Amino acid sequence: MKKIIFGIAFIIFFSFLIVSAVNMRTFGEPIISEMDDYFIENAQSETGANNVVTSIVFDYRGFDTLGEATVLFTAVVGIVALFRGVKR
Amino acid sequence: MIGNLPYVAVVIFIGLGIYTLMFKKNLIKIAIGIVLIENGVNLFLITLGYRKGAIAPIYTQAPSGQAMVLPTPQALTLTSIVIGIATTALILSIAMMIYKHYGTLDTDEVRRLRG
Amino acid sequence: MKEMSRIVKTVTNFVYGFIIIFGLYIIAHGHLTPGGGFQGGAVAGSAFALLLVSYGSLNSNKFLKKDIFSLFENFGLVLFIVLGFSGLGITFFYNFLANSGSWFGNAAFIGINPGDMNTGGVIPLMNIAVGLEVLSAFGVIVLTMASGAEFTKKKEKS
Amino acid sequence: MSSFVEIIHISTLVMMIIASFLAVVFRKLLPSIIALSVASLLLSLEFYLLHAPDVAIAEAAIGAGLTMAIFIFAIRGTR
Repeated sequence: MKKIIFGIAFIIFFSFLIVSAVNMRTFGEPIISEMDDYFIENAQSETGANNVVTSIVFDYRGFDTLGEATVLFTAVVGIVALFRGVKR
Repeated sequence: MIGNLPYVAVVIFIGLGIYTLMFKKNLIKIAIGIVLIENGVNLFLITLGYRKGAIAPIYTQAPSGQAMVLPTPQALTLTSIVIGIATTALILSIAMMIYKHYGTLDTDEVRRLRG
Repeated sequence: MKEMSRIVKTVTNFVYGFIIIFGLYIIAHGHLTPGGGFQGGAVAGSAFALLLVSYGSLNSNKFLKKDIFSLFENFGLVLFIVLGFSGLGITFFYNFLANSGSWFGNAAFIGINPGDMNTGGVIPLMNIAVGLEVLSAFGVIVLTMASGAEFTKKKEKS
Repeated sequence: MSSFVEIIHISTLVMMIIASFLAVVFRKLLPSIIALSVASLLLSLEFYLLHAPDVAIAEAAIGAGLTMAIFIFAIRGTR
């Protein structure tokens, strides 16, 4: 009984996703791109790096990288604390 | 000719992941479903930033006079992949400790043997 | 996990140095070519996973120490935060070395160029810090899960 | 010329969908994880075709190498 209800809900959800994917905007033509054009124009003169993706990751959006490093550190601390009683 | 096929691929990835989360009972199988959903989200973010007939956003030795792909979704996807591997390692460690405590990986058995 | 056959160990001895050197190359050239701290750290971390799988978790504890990896991970995170706070005279995460003429401070050419190693300001230093942190984090994860797999499996009847 | 790139693009997407479907359907855990690794490697090729080489390097190193090693350690620990 539970499987039938879950199956009906899954089919409705999946068909909704399929319809919304077919009706999306055309592949390969982004609509809003002012911020990215600014990054592509000014990244070389402001940060001096040739790779635009690296200059975004480490300079314009440094807060995201700081949060990512903290999440990775927290996951490592969690794994080590979970296996704390294991002797080598 | 290609149409909207990448969006359909994203939807099939996410649908397979949710099917695995709903109907499978093994804990490692559920971890596989979570990895599939992560792959779908990463592909969706990269697909949103694609511009037809453009080159990669790197100035070293590039062909001149062409437009570039949007760089911001690529930077966010790079962050997302590393967070995904960290959470997957934590999920698998907790599954191993559940197996040590209860002796099984079936979710119904784990719920029944409480206490 | 027990150690694997002699063929696997010979190939591993031949190939793991090249994988680590390639990862360090990706980290060092992060601001010119595709790559950066995350990618280079992941490539070098997969070399440690290869060593651990081929030599077994008991033998590899002699030459891969968990404490040294943990020390380098803390050092990388602290170095990254210190580099972020260094530009606090203007804003947080300000690129105070770019176009200044000192370390990594040459002015870059505008437009398409063959690339100069001495540009980028604070970005190559942050690449090294994040690469050190990601490499050590993956080493700690792989070592801990390999010794935990010996702990949680059922004991064989002897 | 462009049609050749499009044929590679479409065939990569279709093989990726087949590999992820096999990763869900298989009963035993080890073949399922191998199919997941193949799907992740094809996803890396797809990222390269969409002009994102940074993400392609990261996905090839993490998704196809380290995820496989971590899942195999988990299977060895739970048998």
